[in-house]
Amino acid sequence: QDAEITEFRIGILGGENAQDRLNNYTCLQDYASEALGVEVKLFAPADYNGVIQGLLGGTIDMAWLGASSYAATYLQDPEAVEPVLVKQNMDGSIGYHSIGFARVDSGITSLENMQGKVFGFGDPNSTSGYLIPSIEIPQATGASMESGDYFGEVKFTGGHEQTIVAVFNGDIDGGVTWADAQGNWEDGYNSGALRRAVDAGLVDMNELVEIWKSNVIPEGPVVLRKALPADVRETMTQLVDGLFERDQECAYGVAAGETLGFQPVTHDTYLSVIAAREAKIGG
Amino acid sequence: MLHITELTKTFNGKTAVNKVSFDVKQPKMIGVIGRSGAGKSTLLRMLNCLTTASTGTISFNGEDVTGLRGAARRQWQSRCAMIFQQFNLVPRMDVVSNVLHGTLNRRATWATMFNLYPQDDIHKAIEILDRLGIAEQAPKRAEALSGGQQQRVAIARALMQDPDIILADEPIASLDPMNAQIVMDALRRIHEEDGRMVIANLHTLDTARRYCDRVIGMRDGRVVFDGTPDQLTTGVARDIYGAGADFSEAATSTQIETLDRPKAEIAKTAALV
Amino acid sequence: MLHITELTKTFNGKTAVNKVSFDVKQPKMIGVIGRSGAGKSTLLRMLNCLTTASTGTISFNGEDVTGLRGAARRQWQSRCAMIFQQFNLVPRMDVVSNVLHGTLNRRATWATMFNLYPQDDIHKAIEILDRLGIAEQAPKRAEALSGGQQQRVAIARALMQDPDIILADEPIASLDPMNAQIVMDALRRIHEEDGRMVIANLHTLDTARRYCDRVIGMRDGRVVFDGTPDQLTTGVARDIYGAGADFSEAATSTQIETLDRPKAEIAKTAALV
Amino acid sequence: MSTAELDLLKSQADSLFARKRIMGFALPAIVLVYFTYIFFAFDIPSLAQRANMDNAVTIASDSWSYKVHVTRTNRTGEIAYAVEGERKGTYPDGTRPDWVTGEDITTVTLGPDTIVRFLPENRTEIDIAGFGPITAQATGRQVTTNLGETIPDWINASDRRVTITLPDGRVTLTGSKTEVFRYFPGWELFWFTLDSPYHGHGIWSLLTGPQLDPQRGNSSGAISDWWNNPMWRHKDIAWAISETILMAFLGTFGAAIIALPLAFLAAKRFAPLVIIRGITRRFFDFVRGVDALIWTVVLARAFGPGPLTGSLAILITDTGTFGKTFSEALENVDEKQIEGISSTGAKPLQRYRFGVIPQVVPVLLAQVFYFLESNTRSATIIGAITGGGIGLMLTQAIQTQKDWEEVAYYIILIIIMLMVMDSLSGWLRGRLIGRKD
Amino acid sequence: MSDATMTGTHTVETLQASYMAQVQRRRLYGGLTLLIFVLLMASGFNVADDRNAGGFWEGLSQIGDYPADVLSEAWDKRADLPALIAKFFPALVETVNIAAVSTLVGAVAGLILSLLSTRGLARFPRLIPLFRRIMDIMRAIPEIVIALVLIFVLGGGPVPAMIAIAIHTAGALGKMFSEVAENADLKPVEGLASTGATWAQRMWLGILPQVAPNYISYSLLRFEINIRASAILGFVGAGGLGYELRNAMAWGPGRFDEAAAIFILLFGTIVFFDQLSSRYRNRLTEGHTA
Ligand SMILES: Nc1ncnc2c1ncn2[C@@H]1O[C@H](COP(=O)(O)OP(=O)(O)OP(=O)(O)O)[C@@H](O)[C@H]1O
Ligand SMILES: Nc1ncnc2c1ncn2[C@@H]1O[C@H](COP(=O)(O)OP(=O)(O)OP(=O)(O)O)[C@@H](O)[C@H]1O
Ligand SMILES: [Mg+2]
Ligand SMILES: [Mg+2]
Repeated sequence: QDAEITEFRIGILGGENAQDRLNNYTCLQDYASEALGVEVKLFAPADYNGVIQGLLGGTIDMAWLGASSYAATYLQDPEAVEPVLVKQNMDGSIGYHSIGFARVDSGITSLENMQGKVFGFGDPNSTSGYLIPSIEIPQATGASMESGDYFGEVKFTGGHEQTIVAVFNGDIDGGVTWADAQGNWEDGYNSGALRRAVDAGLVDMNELVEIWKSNVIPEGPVVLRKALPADVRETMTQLVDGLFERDQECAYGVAAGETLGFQPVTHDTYLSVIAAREAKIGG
Repeated sequence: MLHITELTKTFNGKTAVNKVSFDVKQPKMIGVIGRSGAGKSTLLRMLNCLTTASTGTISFNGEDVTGLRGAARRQWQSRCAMIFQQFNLVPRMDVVSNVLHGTLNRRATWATMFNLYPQDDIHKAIEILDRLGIAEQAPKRAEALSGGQQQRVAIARALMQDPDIILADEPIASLDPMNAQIVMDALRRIHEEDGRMVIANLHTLDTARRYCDRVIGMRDGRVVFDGTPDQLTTGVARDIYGAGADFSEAATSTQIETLDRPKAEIAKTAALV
Repeated sequence: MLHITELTKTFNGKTAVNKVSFDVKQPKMIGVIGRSGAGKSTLLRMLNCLTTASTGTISFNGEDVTGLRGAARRQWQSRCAMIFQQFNLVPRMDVVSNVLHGTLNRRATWATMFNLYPQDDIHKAIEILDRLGIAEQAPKRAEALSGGQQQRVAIARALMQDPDIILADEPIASLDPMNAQIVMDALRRIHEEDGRMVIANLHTLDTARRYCDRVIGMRDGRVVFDGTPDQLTTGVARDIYGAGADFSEAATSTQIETLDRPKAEIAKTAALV
Repeated sequence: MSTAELDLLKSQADSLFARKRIMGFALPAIVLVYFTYIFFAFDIPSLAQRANMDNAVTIASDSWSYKVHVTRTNRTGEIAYAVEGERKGTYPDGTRPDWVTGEDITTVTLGPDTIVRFLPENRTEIDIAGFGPITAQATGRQVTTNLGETIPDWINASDRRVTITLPDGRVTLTGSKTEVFRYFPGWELFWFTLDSPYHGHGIWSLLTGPQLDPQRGNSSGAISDWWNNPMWRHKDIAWAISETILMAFLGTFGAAIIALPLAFLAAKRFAPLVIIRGITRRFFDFVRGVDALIWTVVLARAFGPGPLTGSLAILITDTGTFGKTFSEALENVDEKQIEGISSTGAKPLQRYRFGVIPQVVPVLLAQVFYFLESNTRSATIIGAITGGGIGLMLTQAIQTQKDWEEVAYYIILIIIMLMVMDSLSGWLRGRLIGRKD
Repeated sequence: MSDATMTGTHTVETLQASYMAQVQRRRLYGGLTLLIFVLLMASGFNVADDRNAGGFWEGLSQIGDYPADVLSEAWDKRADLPALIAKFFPALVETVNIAAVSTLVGAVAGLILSLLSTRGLARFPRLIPLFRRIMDIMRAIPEIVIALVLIFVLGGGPVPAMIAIAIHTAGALGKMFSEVAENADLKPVEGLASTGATWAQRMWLGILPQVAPNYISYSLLRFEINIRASAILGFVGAGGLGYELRNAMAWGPGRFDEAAAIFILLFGTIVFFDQLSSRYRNRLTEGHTA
């Protein structure tokens, strides 16, 4: 198992302009190739599934996954990857929320008002954009998420950005996305997809209203492929762990926002999410 | 009626028709002769407004035709039908439709696109075909017909236009002698029975002599002869065709040697060579 | 030399060549005549092993050729060149390459794949072309040549094979009289100068009479005449072609009427009609 | 002809035309019925409501303009200046745009008749000609303004957030920050970012002017700074485009190389065995039918994201397409040439080489070059799925929906790329077909 | 005849020499072309391999993994397949509809553009270059670009995809159509012109009957291409079968049976229309030459 590696491949999850993502990771790329002594490559597939498939197929060695994506990887092949680190929020927590929202002028203020309306998920592999709401919302409404059951129609928009824009444009009546739920609604909270959309000038939070909030969701883990040599995994874990202390700017880019850095995490943190995902498969 | 003054056409510096002037007072049958490149086709195409004249005027019953554009030009074209050497029918369409194309100018564009021709027109087309002896061919595709039949369809289309003038550009040049005679007979009959003016470009002297009331001879774009067939002597013919190696009337005249011409005339023609 | 015994070819029950036997003792120029469908082409194709015989044998210098397969057959084909009515050249390749195809059997496959021919062969090809009077065409594409030139390229390819026998299947049928003469002259000259056996299918009686030492007449797959051109009387010709409405020698014989044949012979041919 | 016969002919003609009319109307009628069905199936009636013309305006204006943000963080009072509000476009310390003036009170000129003043203690004053001054005070999460009950529709105000949209820019006020941005036409920083010494210099002054950077010569430095421009990333885009072309190139030619021998197996006259022919043909149908889209997905698992996956997806699909068309071309070869070659005693390979190849090569090359161009287009799309090339950059730029000028830039580059490939393949086709073997 | 060569300007030797020179040149160019091509292929492959996450040789052995996962799950749940196929059938109909409408619209637009940009037929001969450029640009823009931009403006659904494909189709067919129209016989057009027919009448009656078989044949080919395009656009967000496929695949195990059902539908449809159009096209073009 401790074979030599000839290159190290980091996969980057969707959510931003592909090139921006790659740029944010170039500092990590440099540190890693210095630490490992081999070439390090970055890949930004078009969607979550691209990264998952890469990890399963052994073509990607490391990635920062969402909780649900980790669950998907684990369920397809428990031996493929292991979680090593998780991002720590500014308040020291390692969780975030799925936020349901709608347009103010639609008159919708809660899930009750959404009955018969069009509801939008993001990417099917997103924890906050699909998995958690698809489990917690039925608990709240007492009905399934099938189109026509409680909601008039349930769609996948493809991603967080698309959901936000679709709701803002009125293409769908309500949708879910992620946020840390700290700070102010009018700013789009401190971090998350809404905040980014506001910063980009895409939406005006005055037009939007929060209609639902999930329980806290654990942040997704940084995972390494189990088949990697132990020393490589060790080196990379230490490198990412110490990234905040070493280069705050770089950590900001890699973590996509303000962070206190990364802290170790184990598989157990995600048992509930995996159970949730497994339940979805069963259902 | 038809009044042509100093009509000239220049193609990129090359003058194809050069200051041609003539008058037609009554509907006559006029033959235009001249060797290849003399400008016969160009002259007819200008009359039909398929080609615009460079300078000079064509006027018909006092109306100037030369400068017409758009709808007015198409209106004029519908009054002055044209028959081509290669028939220029729509080969994949049936004969009646081809004849009915003579009414295109009168009917609304959208109606013709959906074949909405009035029943009267359809019946008239059949009658015209019958007059030309090809009514049985009516439902066939034009391409299925022999050359002579196709040319008669073209004449039928021209008649369908109910034109004041019929222009015919070497109508028999691609036909065998038998069919050539039928087609020329038809043109002559139309002229005589309907009293329409017919202007026909002809390749061969003897056809012109036999069928026309008046013959215009062209050479290098100019009119070099204008008179009755009788005035068309051997000397004049030499003039028109250019007395030279490249003119062999005998060769062309065999085309209609089946015509029942007086033997004397044949001899005369042969003497030309 | 060439010894053919009871050679028969049956295509799905239809007998194209029927028990043909003949002997050739010395390299002669032999003409095979017969009307369309007589089996001439099939006979030649069997000689070249392009078609396998149904029964019967062909032997050359004591070696049985009929049963050959694989490399041995190709070896035989290279010794017995074939010239086709439609030339069967590769039109997109240049003339010299086409001639060099005559050496394919002798050269290693891999080298020819990349058009790598020895320089000697190339020089020889050009010499052969020169001998046939078309050396200037050497670098041109075959398709750019006239029919007569193409046929001479085909002959050059045959010569390049340095064959014992040259088979020619109606080599002049698609040529005009002028070119036909050139091609037949070339074949005759090759026969005389190189002493190669030439067997040519010919459409026209007079060509066979004029160029061949021996004429074989076929009808419905059988040999019905085998003798010198002199023995080929009118009666025999009627026999070969089937004295009937569908045989008009005059029509075919005009093909080479430009040949400087004795007038008497022309008269004789004409009499046949 | 008797009148009776003539009448018969007339009635026949009438019915002929009746038939033709029915035919003439039937087709448009069918199409019309189909379009009516589509009209409702595609829900066209509500399209007008769903269509968001603001977005259209955003695209139209954003694609040829840029904005410069002036942001005051209320907590610290710091004021930042950045093109597009991006880090990479931040003005270096101590510099700012020339339409921002003032020391204690920062004055932002927002077009000819609007002035925004950042006053101390998180107060902001906006002076709009013909409307009057608006003053706003941020305290905690609250924004208090002097706006009355009736506000125009270009202002969106709540007690937490106020947005004022003006022709030349926009002002956004929240408790935590005050942000002003102003639009300018053009693609700012297209050549050099603000931190490059060459920013703001024209090509003429770069070539003839004094050396701007002591370390580097003007032209090499300028080229390197342009090439590595972090805002527009010309280098990455060039890479992406070449990756896309590479996918098309490898896929097309790889497929042609594989398909050629297989096509012989599928052509009747070269593969005597019906079974082999049938198997090869079904194989071609299968790989073609599965389609590049599905191949991309399947291959992405085995090979991971990147241009190789895209190439292979194109390669596999086109092997089917080429196999089919090549074998058709092979079926139509002229027997005479092959026979001519055979008669000389040529070996089988030689027969193919000289009897078949010269005939089919022009047809095949024409086909291959035609596909090279259309595969460049496919590679753009496949790249968007499998993660490579200009296609991915474009789709991501569109999906994040903010940098429309980058989208416009990519689109222009893609169109140029495809038009170049189109004429290149057309030119090569002409040359190679005209070439002798 | 041999005299002719002797008196010719070339002797055999000079001919031989010049031909040898030509052969050398051809070998050189041929060799160079081959070398360059091989180099391009090899280095291109290496670059692609290098920039890909997984290598070619490692990946080769795993090529069956994904299909195996999908198929085994689909096999386990094979009883559900018919129901799933029925479930996704409407999506398939949408995909085919997008292709059909865009082919129809594109073909009509292409027809008009082609007539406007063909020499001898054009209504406004001076504008021919303009119409040609328009077609070039329409052809060059990939569907995905227009589709994504339109999704932003019009919202999701089939309409953006339809417009995007129709624009590309109009450009592509316009070019092919005008190549056909260029070879059309102009005599009927002139005949019609001489009767005073309008431009529309001349085109409709004089040109269309000639070119229709070829046009229909090209349009059928395009329809088949457009089905594939419409599926792909769905994959990037324009609805239809592609959208369903992406969701099923993105979710992974648990929905592989859905993915398999969609695969089957897509594969069946493409093969069906492929066979249909190639059969019908053969008949059209054969009927034309006959
Ligand atoms: N469209 C054109 N463009 C340029 N030159 C033309 C054109 N049409 C005719 N010409 C030239 O004008 C001259 C007269 O041509 P025209 O066709 O009128 O002669 P013609 O008497 O009808 O001859 P023919 O017996 O060959 O039909 C010729 O030299 C011809 O080359
Ligand atoms: N490959 C084949 N399959 C079936 N029948 C064939 C084949 N080749 C020739 N035949 C038949 O064999 C008979 C003799 O044909 P062959 O071509 O030898 O005649 P030919 O004397 O060369 O006639 P022609 O002057 O037309 O070339 C003809 O009836 C022909 O139809
Ligand atoms: Mg003329
Ligand atoms: Mg024969």
